[in-house]
Amino acid sequence: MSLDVRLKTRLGTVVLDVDFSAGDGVTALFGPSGAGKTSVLRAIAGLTTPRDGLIRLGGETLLDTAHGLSVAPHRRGFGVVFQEARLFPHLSVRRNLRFGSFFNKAKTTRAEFDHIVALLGIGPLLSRAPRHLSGGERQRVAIGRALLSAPRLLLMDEPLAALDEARRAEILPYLERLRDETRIPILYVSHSVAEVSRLADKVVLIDNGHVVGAGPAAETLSGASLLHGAPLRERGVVLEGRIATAQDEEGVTAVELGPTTRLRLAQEGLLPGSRVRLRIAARDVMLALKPVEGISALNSLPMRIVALHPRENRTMDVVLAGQEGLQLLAQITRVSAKALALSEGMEVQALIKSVALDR
Amino acid sequence: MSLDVRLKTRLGTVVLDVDFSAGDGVTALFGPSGAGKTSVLRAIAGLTTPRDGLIRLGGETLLDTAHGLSVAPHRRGFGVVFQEARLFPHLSVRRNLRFGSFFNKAKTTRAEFDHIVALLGIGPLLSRAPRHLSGGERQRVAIGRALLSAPRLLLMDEPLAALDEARRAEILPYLERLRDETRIPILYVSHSVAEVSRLADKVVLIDNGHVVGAGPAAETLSGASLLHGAPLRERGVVLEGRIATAQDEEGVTAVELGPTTRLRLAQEGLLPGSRVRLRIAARDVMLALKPVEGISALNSLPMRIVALHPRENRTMDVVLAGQEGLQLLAQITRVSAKALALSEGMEVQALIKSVALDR
Amino acid sequence: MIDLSFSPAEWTAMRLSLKVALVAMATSLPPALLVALALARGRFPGKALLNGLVHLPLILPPVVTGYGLLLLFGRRGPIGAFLEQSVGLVFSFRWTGAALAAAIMGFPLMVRSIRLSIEAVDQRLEEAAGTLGAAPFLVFLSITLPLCLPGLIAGMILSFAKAMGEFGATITFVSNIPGETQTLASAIYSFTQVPGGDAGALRLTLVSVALSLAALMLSEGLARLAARRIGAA
Amino acid sequence: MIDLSFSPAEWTAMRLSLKVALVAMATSLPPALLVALALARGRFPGKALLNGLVHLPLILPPVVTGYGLLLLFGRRGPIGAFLEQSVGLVFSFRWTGAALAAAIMGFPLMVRSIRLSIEAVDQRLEEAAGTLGAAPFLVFLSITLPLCLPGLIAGMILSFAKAMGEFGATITFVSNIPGETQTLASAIYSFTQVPGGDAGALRLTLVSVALSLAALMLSEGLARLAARRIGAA
Amino acid sequence: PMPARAQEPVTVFAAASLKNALDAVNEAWAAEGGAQARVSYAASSALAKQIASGAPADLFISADEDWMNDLDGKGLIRPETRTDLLGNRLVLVSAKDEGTPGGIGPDYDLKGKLSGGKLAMGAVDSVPAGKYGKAALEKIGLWDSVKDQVAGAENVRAALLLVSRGEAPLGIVYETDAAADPDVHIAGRFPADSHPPIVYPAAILKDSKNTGAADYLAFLRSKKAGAIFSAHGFSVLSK
Ligand SMILES: Nc1ncnc2c1ncn2[C@@H]1O[C@H](COP(=O)(O)OP(=O)(O)OP(=O)(O)O)[C@@H](O)[C@H]1O
Ligand SMILES: Nc1ncnc2c1ncn2[C@@H]1O[C@H](COP(=O)(O)OP(=O)(O)OP(=O)(O)O)[C@@H](O)[C@H]1O
Ligand SMILES: [Mg+2]
Ligand SMILES: [Mg+2]
Repeated sequence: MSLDVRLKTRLGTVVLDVDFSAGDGVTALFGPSGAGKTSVLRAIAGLTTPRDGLIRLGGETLLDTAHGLSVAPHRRGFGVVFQEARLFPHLSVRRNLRFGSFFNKAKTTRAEFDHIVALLGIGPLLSRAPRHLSGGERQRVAIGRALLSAPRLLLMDEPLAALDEARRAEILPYLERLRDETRIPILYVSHSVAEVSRLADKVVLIDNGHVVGAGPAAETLSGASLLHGAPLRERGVVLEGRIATAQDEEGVTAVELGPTTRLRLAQEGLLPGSRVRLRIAARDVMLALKPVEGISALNSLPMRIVALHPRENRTMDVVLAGQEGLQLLAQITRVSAKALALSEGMEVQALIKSVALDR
Repeated sequence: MSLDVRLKTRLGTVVLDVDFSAGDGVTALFGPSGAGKTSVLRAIAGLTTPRDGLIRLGGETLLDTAHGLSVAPHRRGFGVVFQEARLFPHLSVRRNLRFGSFFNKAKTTRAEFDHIVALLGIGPLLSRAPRHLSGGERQRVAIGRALLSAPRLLLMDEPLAALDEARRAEILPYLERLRDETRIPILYVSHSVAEVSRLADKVVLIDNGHVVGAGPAAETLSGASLLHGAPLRERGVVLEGRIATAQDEEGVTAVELGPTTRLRLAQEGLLPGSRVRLRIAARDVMLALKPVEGISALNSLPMRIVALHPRENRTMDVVLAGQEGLQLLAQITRVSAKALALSEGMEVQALIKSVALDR
Repeated sequence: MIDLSFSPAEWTAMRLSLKVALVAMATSLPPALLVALALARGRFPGKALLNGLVHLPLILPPVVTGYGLLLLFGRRGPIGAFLEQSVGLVFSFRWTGAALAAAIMGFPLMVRSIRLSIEAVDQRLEEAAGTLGAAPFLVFLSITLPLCLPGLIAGMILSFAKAMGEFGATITFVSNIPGETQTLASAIYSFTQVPGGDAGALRLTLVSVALSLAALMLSEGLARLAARRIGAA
Repeated sequence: MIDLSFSPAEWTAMRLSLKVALVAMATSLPPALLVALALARGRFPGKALLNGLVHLPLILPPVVTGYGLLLLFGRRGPIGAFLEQSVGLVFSFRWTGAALAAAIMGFPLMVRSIRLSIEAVDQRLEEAAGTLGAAPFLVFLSITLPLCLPGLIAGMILSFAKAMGEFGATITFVSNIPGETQTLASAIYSFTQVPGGDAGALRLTLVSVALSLAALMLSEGLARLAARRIGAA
Repeated sequence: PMPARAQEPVTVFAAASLKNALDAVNEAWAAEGGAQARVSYAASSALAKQIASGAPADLFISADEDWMNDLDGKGLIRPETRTDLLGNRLVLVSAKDEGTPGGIGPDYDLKGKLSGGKLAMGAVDSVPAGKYGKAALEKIGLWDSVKDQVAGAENVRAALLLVSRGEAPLGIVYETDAAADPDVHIAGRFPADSHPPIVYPAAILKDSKNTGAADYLAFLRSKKAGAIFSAHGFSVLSK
């Protein structure tokens, strides 16, 4: 199912004017604070009606201001996780979670309920009132509430921002599974490149109310806008690949980026043959003049230097091209660049640690 | 000034029982969602009175339940950034920011005001009402409001969680400066190891209402609890060093970890002679059997393998010891460990990219 | 000391007062809720007019309100005649009329209370409920209504108290017929009209106060419960 | 048509009514605020009693309240005598007495409104203000009070409207002396007591309604402004 | 005697039912150059209690004897000035015009004429007209037959209203009230001896310092005033 969104409206002094579509899977809305991400989500949920807009999901028109059509929020069947949890203060956590199922045809089963509760670690909170929950607990309940309302589309506004790394690492795979197993499109707002590159099939970059880039996650997160705009540790590339059908000789999972290009990965439990996205941060790529022996990095790829961009903090962004269209970005110090006498067109080895690969 | 905290109270079913002290600089409260971090902050701010507790700042007792003493929140002079922004809805952003200065002797100057406003990027919001601010804008105003109240102590509850990486990267150095230039102790709750290791002089680990680890950031964040408890990408060590008084031959900033041990850093603008904390994530450390030539990594340190711990996803944590008490943690795949035939006692080279050093 | 042995007529008046006050409170609740909702959330042309109308019983001397009731709801009044013919509901000289008068007099108080609490409900929660599939009316039932329960209770108690004290409009509308329309308040009033009636008036006043205070305390307890559940207290 | 040319005595009654209603509203505001605050936030032994006391004027027939005032605040009453001697403040048979009666009758309405909105104020904001250095009283002034402005205005308008309509307690307490204690409401009452007075009563009623509705509209506007500022509307 | 113009106003506490007549009398009094008269019209009960608690009134005109007696008993009036000023007659009113009214005797079919409806009158234990009405019905012997159908109003005006609005088929009110309402018709008159005399007593109050009060009371008893009262339907008792 495809979600097509075209909106044009004023938000105080900012003009929101976006046009994008989101397919199955996760589409990330990415952009700085105040860019208009929440406003887009609100319009899609039907909570605000833009001056001018058209929103369609599959064949169904949800908003068409030109024809004065706007489907009420409760008929859209979209689950929303708000930036603030918005739990109902007069209902227990359990009742908050069950709220959606009173109003939906598609009931969630007891098992689903238990599963999501366990996943979010909110079992011990079920009979509590939301009033004294901690910030993270509240957000987890809000996520559960949206998931349990059997939505046709999930709108999630920084759902994991209030959570610790460990909890986030637990919930992310679940969202991945949700993405892969159901056909529910997910619109996901996040500030974390790692989260986005891992989850999102498609990325829409928003700045100052406008879409400044959109496309498959791999392209967009590696693209020019990120290359030049993002801070130090956010730069890098996102690659699409397929888990090798056979584990390689040492039993390590490998990702096939092309017929001959493979990256070895420190992660278990990936389904052979399934498609994955890998993010290779520029800071994680090391360059060597020739293949190196006796080193722990498992991945060494022959690349050609396409361009050299001096960057802040006396660093240098090195744009690399390899076999089968492979592109990489390496960030090194200018001192190293000088010491290695790097120049455009030069052949180098890109060394990448398996454990450093963002999955 | 030292803040000493001893608290014992019930939070619903959880028992909060903590005892720690925080000195000058930043003390991070670190722990999973629902651990009790916010509750500790609230007690320190005087917003809740624990059943049993003693809180002192410098020579001054703020809470002593044994003697029935509890200083009112407004007399404590502690600035608080709450997990939710809590802006005053009936006041403009400017008035929200100025609120504290009406009630404090120590007025903030016009220049300070402008500085903080510029730093937080909230200049264009000054005359707006808080109602329609975006989540991140709201949080930035809340941070500004606390900073501008001329506090004796800052209590910050996940202040940067709602912000994008770029904005975070802008505000963090300011907090560092605040830490270094003023004598205001800061108690800082965060879920981000990178943030904490960068900012915090001291870390207090809280879990399930109890302190499970406390001490200098370098020790605590590298310590056993993190080593074994934290997820993949959170493991690593934190090192204390001093910016070398002279830049080295190529004009790169170096950090002296000991008389002869230096790490080269891709960061400008650090004051020679100042103390810094470096976090070296385990995933960023590469191992080589002997020094490697023709490679972009600027740091190559001779280390001895102290221990090898097999970890999840077919990885291996390698604990390393070097000269002058230097300790490092490297995370590599077991395949590499086998290929390199690593064993305890072996001498290896630890390769670390300058750009990968968390500052 | 005050003689607290009551005549049968006085017992009747007490029972009647309670009945009238409870019925007035209960029957005015649904319309009050509707009107409060319309005033709090609605945007329609006649809003100012509706608001003024609701406040009329407060603004007008009760006698005038009673007179107005008589004109409208009396046997010959347009509404009274219609109701009598269509559903057989008669107000004149019946306790139902006393209840109507009390309900009307308490109406502005009830509406104001409910309206204030509806306005205080966080509309973001209603939005959230909507996204979970609840239609506006169900949102109202499941979110708005429970959240404005304290105001609802406050409004009910104001209406009840007012009904206990009201007699101006009542006596004008339905007279003072023992056993039918003579409430405590009108009984008290009668006592004050004769020399030497003070003791009797005081006695009944104490009863009225005791009954109302009990109701008040009960409602406070309920409101506190409601407030605690929603975290306001 | 209704003759809208008023006699001097009627003009006087209008002026007096406005004066009485405004003074009643204004002077009861500070104590109402205090009492509402105590009831909303306080935890003290006599709370239920205080609450009951505040509601008394609503529960009691106005005549009884009027007699109570006469007994307490009359020239021979304990409080009246004391006030006359100590500060020279005389209530009995003065417009001040009418204002006192109106204030007392409107007091429960005002307190309830203010109390409801105080209870609806998010105490987390008050906490935040405290951590910024504001002492409780200043928190109240700078946060609580502005946030409960809609309720305050609602309370004031209820009190004003009640004062315009009140005559039961007033006429009993301070009589119906033209130019001194004869308000619109008591003038209306006088008209209803004699044959052929209906036209006069209607005329004055229309004036009373017009004045009150104007005040109502003004207050609605103010309340909406206040609500818009705090984001509730 | 012509009182001086500069005299302070005379404050009169008068039963509310006197408003029309007394206002007219006061106009005449003012035309004669009398001191200004301020009249507070309210229920006799309220006025009496106010006087008992120190009201600054000079003259009290009550709608019945009870409250005047009450004040007299408390020593609050000057007994020597007490006058039975006005009288009234009790009539039975109906919404229907039944022709020339006659007297009401024991054979009057009150119950039949009510035909199940209410008999509107002042509240029988508190409102003077109600008390008189009940006494009259008892004396005539009709009370027991209709006592369950009595609707006691707060005052005579309200009782009259009930009849004129058709709520009650019959009512017992003062003749003064009945005469002024075109919607009701007098259906019968109660014999004057069937009830205690209906009198409006007036007296100057003990605490009155106003010398004009005596002049005013004298004017109320004058022919001129008497004519006005008569025109309003009262019977003038003071000769
Ligand atoms: N109703 C409104 N009136 C005026 N300005 C508004 C309104 N709604 C949003 N804005 C402004 O529009 C901009 C976009 O807001 P939005 O909440 O969509 O940002 P966001 O991308 O979600 O930011 P964040 O990451 O900080 O949550 C902000 O500058 C905000 O202040
Ligand atoms: N007043 C209270 N009554 C009952 N339980 C409470 C109360 N306050 C806190 N708790 C519980 O105590 C635990 C600690 O809460 P706290 O808000 O301090 O967590 P936290 O460490 O700040 O978590 P987070 O990172 O999610 O914000 C939570 O499980 C919370 O539900
Ligand atoms: Mg947002
Ligand atoms: Mg917290």
